[in-house]
Amino acid sequence: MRLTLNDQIIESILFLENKPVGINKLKEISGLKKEEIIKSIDNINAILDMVGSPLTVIKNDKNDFHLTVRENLYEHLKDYYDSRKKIKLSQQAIETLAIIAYKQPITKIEIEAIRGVQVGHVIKQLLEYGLIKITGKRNSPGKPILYGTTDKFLKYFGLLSLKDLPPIEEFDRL
Amino acid sequence: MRLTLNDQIIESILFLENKPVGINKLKEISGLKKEEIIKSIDNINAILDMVGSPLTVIKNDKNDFHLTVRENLYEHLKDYYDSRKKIKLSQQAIETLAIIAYKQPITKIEIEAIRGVQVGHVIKQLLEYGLIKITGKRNSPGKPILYGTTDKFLKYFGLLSLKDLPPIEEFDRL
Amino acid sequence: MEKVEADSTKLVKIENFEGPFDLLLFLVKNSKINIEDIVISDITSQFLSKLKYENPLDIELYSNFVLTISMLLYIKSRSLLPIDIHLDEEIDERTRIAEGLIEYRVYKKAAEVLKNQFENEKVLIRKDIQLRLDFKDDENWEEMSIVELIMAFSKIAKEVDTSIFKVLEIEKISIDDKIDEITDYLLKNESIMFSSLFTDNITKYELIITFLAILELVKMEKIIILQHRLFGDIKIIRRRN
Repeated sequence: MRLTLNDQIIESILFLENKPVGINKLKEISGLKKEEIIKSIDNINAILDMVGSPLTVIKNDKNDFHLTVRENLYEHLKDYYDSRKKIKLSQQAIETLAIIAYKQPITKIEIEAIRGVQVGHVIKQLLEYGLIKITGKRNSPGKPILYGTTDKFLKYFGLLSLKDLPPIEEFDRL
Repeated sequence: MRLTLNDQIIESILFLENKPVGINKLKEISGLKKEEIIKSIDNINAILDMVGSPLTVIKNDKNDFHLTVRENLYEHLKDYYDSRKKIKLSQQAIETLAIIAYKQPITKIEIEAIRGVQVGHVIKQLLEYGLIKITGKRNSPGKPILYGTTDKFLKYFGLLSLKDLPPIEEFDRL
Repeated sequence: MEKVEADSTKLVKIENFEGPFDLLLFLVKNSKINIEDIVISDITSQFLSKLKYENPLDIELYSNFVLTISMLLYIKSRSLLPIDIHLDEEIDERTRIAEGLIEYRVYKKAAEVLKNQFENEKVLIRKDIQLRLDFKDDENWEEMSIVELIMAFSKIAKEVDTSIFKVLEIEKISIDDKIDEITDYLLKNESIMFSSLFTDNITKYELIITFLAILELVKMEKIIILQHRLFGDIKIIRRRN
């Protein structure tokens, strides 16, 4: 049981990207069809399983794929590679982050309207942690800066993509 | 033929580091002995070969190990990943970059002293391309800004690490 | 931060509802309590008595409180005004605050879920890539003109000049010998570095012979001189045809 050239190309892309890759991007880079890509990923995972590889491709139902280390190795490597441990998120920070995650792109003023407090220093901290980034400027008077989440945010929260955030409606009913 | 836990840990480290890793670092993180690590790497490569994986562990001339994509896949991927094609550097820029590469961290004034011309706009361009970055400030009057090369620089010029730059003495004689 | 949360929920106790935002939200959302039934001074005095024992002063808690109180006051003052003088934008303002609070409640819940995820997810962070592919260095070499070659040579010649006295022996090597030597080397090897042709103890005579040999080989179209685009290094390869 060996990988085909298609499989090799797909696995290479996942290896090189170092983040979850959507099906469209895989199509674009590889030139393969969606069905071929899905088939390749099944094949890659079957072979990775077979040889006991520490790597595996995880996927969500939106067809985003991520080549990553299996969870059973977490215990052996977490001291070195769970860099999230260095980050301390205050209640303020996590609430602000939640608002940005769900409402991005969003301005500081808009966040403050929801939270009811100033969030300048929290935004600065989140920017420093690399969890949010400036995504542009709103085309309105004063051209306020727009914020959005980063790939690092997804990585740190174990999300393949923003589509994997729990639907906000779920919280509405509570 | 399957990977042992040791093999899995070594492969995971190489995957997570995503660059050449020295034997001492592998020892430190894995807690394994040198012979065990060498054995694991042989095993990993044998299995990667067996299944036709696009990945392989190569050893560079510093004896660092690097989990990377096999060369035969370059031609399928280079259109997308060869970022050099998108950057055009002038002779001026290349010379300035070479000076920064070899003498980093270095200030603008020091570069100008070597090149004999003003390099402000070249530095700006190299910063924009992401080939150099500000690495700090020299602790001398005026606190001049220090420049150094980036990871993108290494990638762009196909160097595994700064240690792989040709020794400057080679050019001294020219 | 956990501490602040716990404190602020105990901040105000009226009916069955605790915490300034939650209380306010409840009022606005469900209208179960009439704003007129709330004695704001009760809340403030509760808070102020609490503050006395609070050391050092928790600014975050304090500012949240002030904000809440001012909102309550705002809503209360609006409610005291005769309805028919309400302007549209004032209603909008009131609705806006109310909506903000409802929204806040939702995101506070989302934040809890995210926090859980952050704390419990087993994520090993792979470092960002230094290199995507090990590019072949071939593309970095470009052909060099004779003029550039001579300039490179003159730099070497200047250096050798200073050490010329070291070597006094008579040279017997000819240009043809040197041509043969280089050609022979290039038949066995891919390339030769320009600098390696000019070793430290080279004599001026041999230097000139070597250089003339290279020029001759270029003229004979036997070799190509390449220079590294970045590092300026010069190498010689055999012309294949």
